[in-house]
Amino acid sequence: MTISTNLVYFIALPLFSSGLLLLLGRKADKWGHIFATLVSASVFIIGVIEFFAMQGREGEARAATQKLFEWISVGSLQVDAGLLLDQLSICFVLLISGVGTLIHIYSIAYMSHDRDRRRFFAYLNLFIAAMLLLVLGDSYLNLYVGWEGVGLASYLLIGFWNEKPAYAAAAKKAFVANRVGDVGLSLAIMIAFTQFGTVTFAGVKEGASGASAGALTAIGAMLLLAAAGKSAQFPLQSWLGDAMAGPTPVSALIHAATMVTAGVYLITRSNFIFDASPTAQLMVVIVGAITLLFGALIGTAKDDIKKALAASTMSQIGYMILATGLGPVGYAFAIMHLITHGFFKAGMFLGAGSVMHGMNDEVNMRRYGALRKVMPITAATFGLGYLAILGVPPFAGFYSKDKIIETAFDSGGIQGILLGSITLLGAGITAFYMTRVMVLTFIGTKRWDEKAHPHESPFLMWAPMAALAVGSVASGFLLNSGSALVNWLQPVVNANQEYHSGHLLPPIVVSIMALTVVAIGVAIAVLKYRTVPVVAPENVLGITKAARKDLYQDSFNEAVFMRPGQKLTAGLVNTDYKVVDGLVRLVGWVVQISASNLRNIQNGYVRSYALIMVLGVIALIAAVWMVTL
Amino acid sequence: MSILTSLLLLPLFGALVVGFLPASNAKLVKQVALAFSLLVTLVSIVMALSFDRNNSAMQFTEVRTWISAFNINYAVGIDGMALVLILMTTILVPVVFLAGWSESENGRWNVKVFYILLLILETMMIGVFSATDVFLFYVIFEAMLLPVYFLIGGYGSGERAAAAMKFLLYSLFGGLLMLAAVIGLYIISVNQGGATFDIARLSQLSIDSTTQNWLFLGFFIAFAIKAPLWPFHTWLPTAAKSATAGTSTLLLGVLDKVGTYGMIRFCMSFFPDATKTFTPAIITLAVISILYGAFLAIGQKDINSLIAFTSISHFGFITLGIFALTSQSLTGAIFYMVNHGFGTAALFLTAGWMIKRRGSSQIADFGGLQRVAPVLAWSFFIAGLSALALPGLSSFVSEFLVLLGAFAKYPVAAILGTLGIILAALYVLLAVQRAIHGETPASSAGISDLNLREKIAIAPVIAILVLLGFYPKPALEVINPTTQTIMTNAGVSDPVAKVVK
Amino acid sequence: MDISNYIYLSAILFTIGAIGVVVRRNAIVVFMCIELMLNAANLAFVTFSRIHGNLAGQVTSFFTMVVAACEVVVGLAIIVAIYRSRRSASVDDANLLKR
Amino acid sequence: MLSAPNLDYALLAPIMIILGGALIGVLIEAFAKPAWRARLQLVISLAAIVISFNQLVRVRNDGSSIAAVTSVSVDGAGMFLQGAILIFAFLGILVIADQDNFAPQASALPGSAEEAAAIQAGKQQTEVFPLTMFAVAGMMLFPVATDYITLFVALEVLSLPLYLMAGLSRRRRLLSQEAALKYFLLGAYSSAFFLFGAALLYGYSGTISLNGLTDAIRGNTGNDVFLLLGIIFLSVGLLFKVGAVPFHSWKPDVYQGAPTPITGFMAAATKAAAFGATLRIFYLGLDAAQTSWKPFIAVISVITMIVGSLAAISQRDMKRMLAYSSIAHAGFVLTAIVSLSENALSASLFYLFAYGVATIGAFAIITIVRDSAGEVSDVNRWIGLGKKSPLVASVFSLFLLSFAGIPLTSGFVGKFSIFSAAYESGNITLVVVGVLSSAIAVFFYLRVILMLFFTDATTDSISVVIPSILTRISISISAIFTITLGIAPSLVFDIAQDFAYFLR
Repeated sequence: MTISTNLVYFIALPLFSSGLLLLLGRKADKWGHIFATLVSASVFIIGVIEFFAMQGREGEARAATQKLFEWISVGSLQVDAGLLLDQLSICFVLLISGVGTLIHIYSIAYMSHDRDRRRFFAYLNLFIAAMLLLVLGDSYLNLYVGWEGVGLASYLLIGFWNEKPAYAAAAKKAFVANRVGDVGLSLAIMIAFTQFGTVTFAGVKEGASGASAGALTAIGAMLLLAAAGKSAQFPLQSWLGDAMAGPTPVSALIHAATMVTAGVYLITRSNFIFDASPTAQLMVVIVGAITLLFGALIGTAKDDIKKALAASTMSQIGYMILATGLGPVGYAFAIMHLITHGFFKAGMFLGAGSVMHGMNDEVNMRRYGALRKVMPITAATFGLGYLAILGVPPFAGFYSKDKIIETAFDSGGIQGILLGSITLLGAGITAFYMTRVMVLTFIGTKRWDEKAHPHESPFLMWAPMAALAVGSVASGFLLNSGSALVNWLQPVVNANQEYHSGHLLPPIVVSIMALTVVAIGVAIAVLKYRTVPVVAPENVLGITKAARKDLYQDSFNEAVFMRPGQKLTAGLVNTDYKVVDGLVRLVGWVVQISASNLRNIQNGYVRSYALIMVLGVIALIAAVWMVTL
Repeated sequence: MSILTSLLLLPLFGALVVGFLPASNAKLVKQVALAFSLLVTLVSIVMALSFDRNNSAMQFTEVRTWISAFNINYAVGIDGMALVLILMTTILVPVVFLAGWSESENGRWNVKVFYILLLILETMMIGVFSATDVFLFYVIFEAMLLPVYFLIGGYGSGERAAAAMKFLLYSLFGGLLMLAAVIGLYIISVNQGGATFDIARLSQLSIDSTTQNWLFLGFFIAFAIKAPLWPFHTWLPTAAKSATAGTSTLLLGVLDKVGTYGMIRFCMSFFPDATKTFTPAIITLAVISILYGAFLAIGQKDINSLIAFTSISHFGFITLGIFALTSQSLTGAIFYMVNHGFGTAALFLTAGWMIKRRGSSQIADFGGLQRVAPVLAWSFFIAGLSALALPGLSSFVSEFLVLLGAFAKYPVAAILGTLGIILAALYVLLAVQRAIHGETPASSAGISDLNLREKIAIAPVIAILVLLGFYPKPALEVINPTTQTIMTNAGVSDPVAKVVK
Repeated sequence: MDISNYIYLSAILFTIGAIGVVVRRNAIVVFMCIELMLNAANLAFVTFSRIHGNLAGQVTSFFTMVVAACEVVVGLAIIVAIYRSRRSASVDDANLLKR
Repeated sequence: MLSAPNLDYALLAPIMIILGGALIGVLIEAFAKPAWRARLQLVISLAAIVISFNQLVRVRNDGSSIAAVTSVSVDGAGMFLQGAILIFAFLGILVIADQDNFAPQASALPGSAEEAAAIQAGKQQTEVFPLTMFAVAGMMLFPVATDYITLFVALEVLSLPLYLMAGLSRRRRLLSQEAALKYFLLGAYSSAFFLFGAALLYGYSGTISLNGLTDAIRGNTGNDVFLLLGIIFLSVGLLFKVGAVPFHSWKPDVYQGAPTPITGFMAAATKAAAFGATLRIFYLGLDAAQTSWKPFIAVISVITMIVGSLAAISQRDMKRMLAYSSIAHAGFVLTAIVSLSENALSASLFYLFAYGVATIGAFAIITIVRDSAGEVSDVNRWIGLGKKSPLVASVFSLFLLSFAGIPLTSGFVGKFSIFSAAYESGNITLVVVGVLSSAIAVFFYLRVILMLFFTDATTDSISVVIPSILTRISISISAIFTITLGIAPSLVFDIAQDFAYFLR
């Protein structure tokens, strides 16, 4: 564990710049965005330097830590504001700052017409700072601060154009859904503290071996709930579709590359918990599988290009979560798929952004068609991303997704077959809807409405897309050559057993099967979408209708949570008034009534006063007489 | 004469000086009052600096006989908990003066009376936290209600007279119950080695369990009314709705803390066994308050009662923290009291400004403030974030400590409490969405942003919320010794971690 | 004839007086009933003095007679004043002060 | 051989000085010129009071139980109460001095030509001063009397002048005369009960002195029936004077009807004197038989506290409301009697003094709140007084807060000491009822304060007339007492504790 002093810059720089831009207000409008991009770039450069420095160091000395100050120390709870940069977090740092910088550059052009561009860049830097804190925190509590910081940043960014009430509601929905996940994370921390007396990763890792199975499963379940909340996995996935209300660079950065992968990071980071409790791993796998299919099905029916890509993100992350549930070897492949997905999905989102930019913010794909002639570069970069996500051999997706399908099969027994076939089916459906997107947008006949006259986006927009396209082509090969990533992550996730042990099916057979399924998907899509009606047809299969409504996830949430919640609130408001306050007013009323009755006894006649006195005396005599008897 | 007594007498002296100023010159009155409150803040900071961190006994103590017949004396002294609460009070008062510059104009009486009442209230607020004689505490605890009664009734809005009356009656009823308990305690001390009202000696008394339960209830109900716990809370929203922003800040920010402070200082140290018998019931009440307050906050139409209900939910957290009795939860609860003071101050003051600008306190009447008054919108947003305990702000540290500490002993209560943070997100973001986001309706187009004075008023509060969030060490360092002494008095120790490394 | 019979007599007189005050309407008659009660007490005093053989009771009865006289002076003055301004001595007419 | 009874004139001097003052007052009434009469009467009575107080202070340490053979025992508690009554008298007379409260010619028919002539001529009968002085003498004798004769005589000397003074009000003469009639009939009725009780106790114990009664009870010689009935009938007389519940009906009507200065004086002084005698009788005379009378006195005290507080809530008239509050306070002091401890005695002495001073102040304020037709005591007409004359309103609120027992006022310390004495002697239920009834009482005090300060003044013109210098002195003295006793009660509390002893 080498002690380094410049980990703090990862967080301090972007935080400082975001604070500066927000506080300076209008004055920073001219240079605000440039400054923010430079800060993000400098963080990336520091990351690269740290990466090479880490490679220079051997074995144990690779991971670097830095203790900033003692944050909370109460009784046996000692929490320092400490940062940890090890093999796992450096991957994330590079991904976040790299893709982040590219998106900063892209946003300079994309948001050029927006009056509040400075505020947008301030929020982006805030997000970068929070995300880096999340991945660099050395204890669950520091991670939690980054975790909610990222939630806040995504709330601000989704609700950037909050003058439209729908966008403001979407932002609220995202934050509240994340908050449900955060409950899981805080409960996990509490259980960990009561079990191990500490909340740092190292401490929990040490204690994990001695803890009871029940406690470990509980922590695992809670961590899974947190991951589901943040990475939009089943059952907390309803907010991702609406999150597209934010500007496209936001969707690219947050809802494709970085934030939604936080859940995968959390599970990988707490691998010692999941390895020690098989039930928790089973839960992770089930959630991954369900979301995988869930996202894919929704993707097939969405006409809004961004919602389609969002659904695809949900299903791809389902793959990663499923991979993390397949035991030590799965973690590495999940991270690999995460990195490759970061490249090609961000690239595709930026492509979609440049298409919308060209078609003056038209999102309905049925209004696109044959854009490849007019926007060749966007078509090319989007196409490379498309090939990558399909898993066509030379591209990145092939290396990462196939490895996941392989490990799914290798997990053995009926579970292996079941998981393997689900992942294969998923790959097929992904091929279908991605081809649908490609055909509707770039190929096919022109279906633009009169006003639209699309044009290619400026250099500042297509350059980052090109860079990401290169990434989506090369990253798979580089990370996989000589299983570089697996060995690199080995000390963190101790994936030391030879992952070649007992294959259910030889890897080559699995890849062939995957390619055939993909081919079938592509074919179906091409045949189906030769002619595309501008208005979405009504008489469609039940499944498509359901998929258009996001498989009724929103109506389910409303029916189960929202409406009863509102009724309960309204009910409580008037019971509070009637019952609780009523009781108080009742006491007042009773006192009032008895007071006025007492008043009437005083009727003004001397003789009745005398009578009261005599009755009083007689009562006294009777009482004393009884007492003395 | 210890610095504490001089701190107590300073605002009183200020009230006297303000008394002699010409009522016509409102500006002068306000400036003098503000100057005195700042002086008090200065003195309290000097006191805080000279406070000895690692000695958990009472400091700056001073004892003078008052009523010799009952061995009642003017005894003051502060430990970590009292110091932190006094500092909160002395910082909040100048902020309230500065923020509510025009609050005193349209009242029943002139400006002078407003500031005299506030300065007297400040003396009593400091006094109530520093009294180490139960009788002195009780006298201030009751007398404190009158300035607030006149402030709400005289300078409030809406049916302020009824709200003031309800507030006073409710607290007085609690106070009278406590009087019976104070007398009981005194009599027991008479039969056990000399009549005394001194806290330290009273906590040594051995009381049989039934009397202890009754006395505990006498104290506890008075404090549960003061810091509104679930069934006794109905006076708070009406009072908050009618009072001016400044008065409700002090009412919720400081006065209600006397309730929770009392639970720690008196209920726990005098009646340890009764505390154990009643703890499960109180924990249930606390959890109900958390969820009930949150649900009702969601359903509120008026912005002031929304903030009031959020405070009821926060007081549920504080009480949960107190009665879970682990060092994390107790320190968290005390730290929570301080943070809640600043958080509520920020909420009420910004809401007060919004109401003053818009003229109505219904949330529905606001909209799109972000475009028209960004600084006001941002400060309300940050205040809201502190209410939903966003990490990075101080309320997260305290709320997390409370829940973490409570989990060790009462897991179910802690889990339900943690669900509360979802509801917190809901009621804050719903209010923010209605008031700040959305289009700017024509009616609130002309709203002006915060002027310099208001910015200066709110800046320290937000700075404290952020600073204590990132670096809570100075506050926690002072509170920890008090928690240890309370825990040892109550004969309770922290549950040890299950897996011993 | 046993001396204690006088005690019963005085008790009876006292109760008659007490009931008289409650039943009768005319102020003068009410006042007379009060005097009757006082004299019943006198009788009791004298009888007890005889039973105990010391003179304290009899001395007390002198004092009560004097006091009763004063009461008459004051009482009649008030009743006459009421009568002159109201033309009626009935006790029930005096019920303006009520509730 | 008959030996002359040794009368300790030094101890009896205070009462005699007051009686002297009263006699001189009667002479002045007869011979002095009308113009001079009012001022002369005032000077004489104030002088008598001051001299008597001075004498009382000089003899304060040598109390003796045989001041007048067995009739009078001037001991600590007696002297404290005599001092208190003198202070109340002093303050009361200052308020009584404001002449236009009283009818020019009491005997004149209301509204008759005769009366109109008397008013023109400015004839102003001032017999109210000697009457007050006689009442004060009676009140000073009552707490120190130790045998039935002196008790009964003192009771009558104290009550008869009050019956007359109740009928002297200048405005609303009918109400005033009706109050006098009611007070007289019921007063005489209760003294008859008192006398019959005394007779029965004499029958039981054979002597007419309280000490003899105690020995008889201890010796258990007499017939118990006489003892029990005697105690009941005796306490009827005392409870009537104090205003305990079954015997309280006269208070609201008489307090409303009588002229306000007299009501103020009566509320404070009669209560002190009556409780003085009750304390002595129950502490000295009947403490051996406490098992029989304690239960019913406790029950009466509970009912008195509750009814006193409850009935006051719906009152429209300020004086009636204060009457019910004085009934409630009687209930509190009764708890001290039930506690029968030395602390309870000192607590009740302090309570009577603190409450008395505040009552006189409160009623004095009612005298100065007037409209064209004289005094206004309808509570709804007082709305908005806080705006018109803030000082008067805040002083009145101070007195109300003292009645309610809010800390930093004398009432609070009184209540606290009474409740702790009651708690100490084990009757905790009384403390709880006391606390609850003061909670209810707080409700109507606050309603009045709310009306004074927080409701806006309506049109009808009640205005606070600038009080005469004397009333202003009296109000300020009582206000100062109420505040100082609240903040530093040990000034009077220590005296009360030193004087809290009875000599057999």
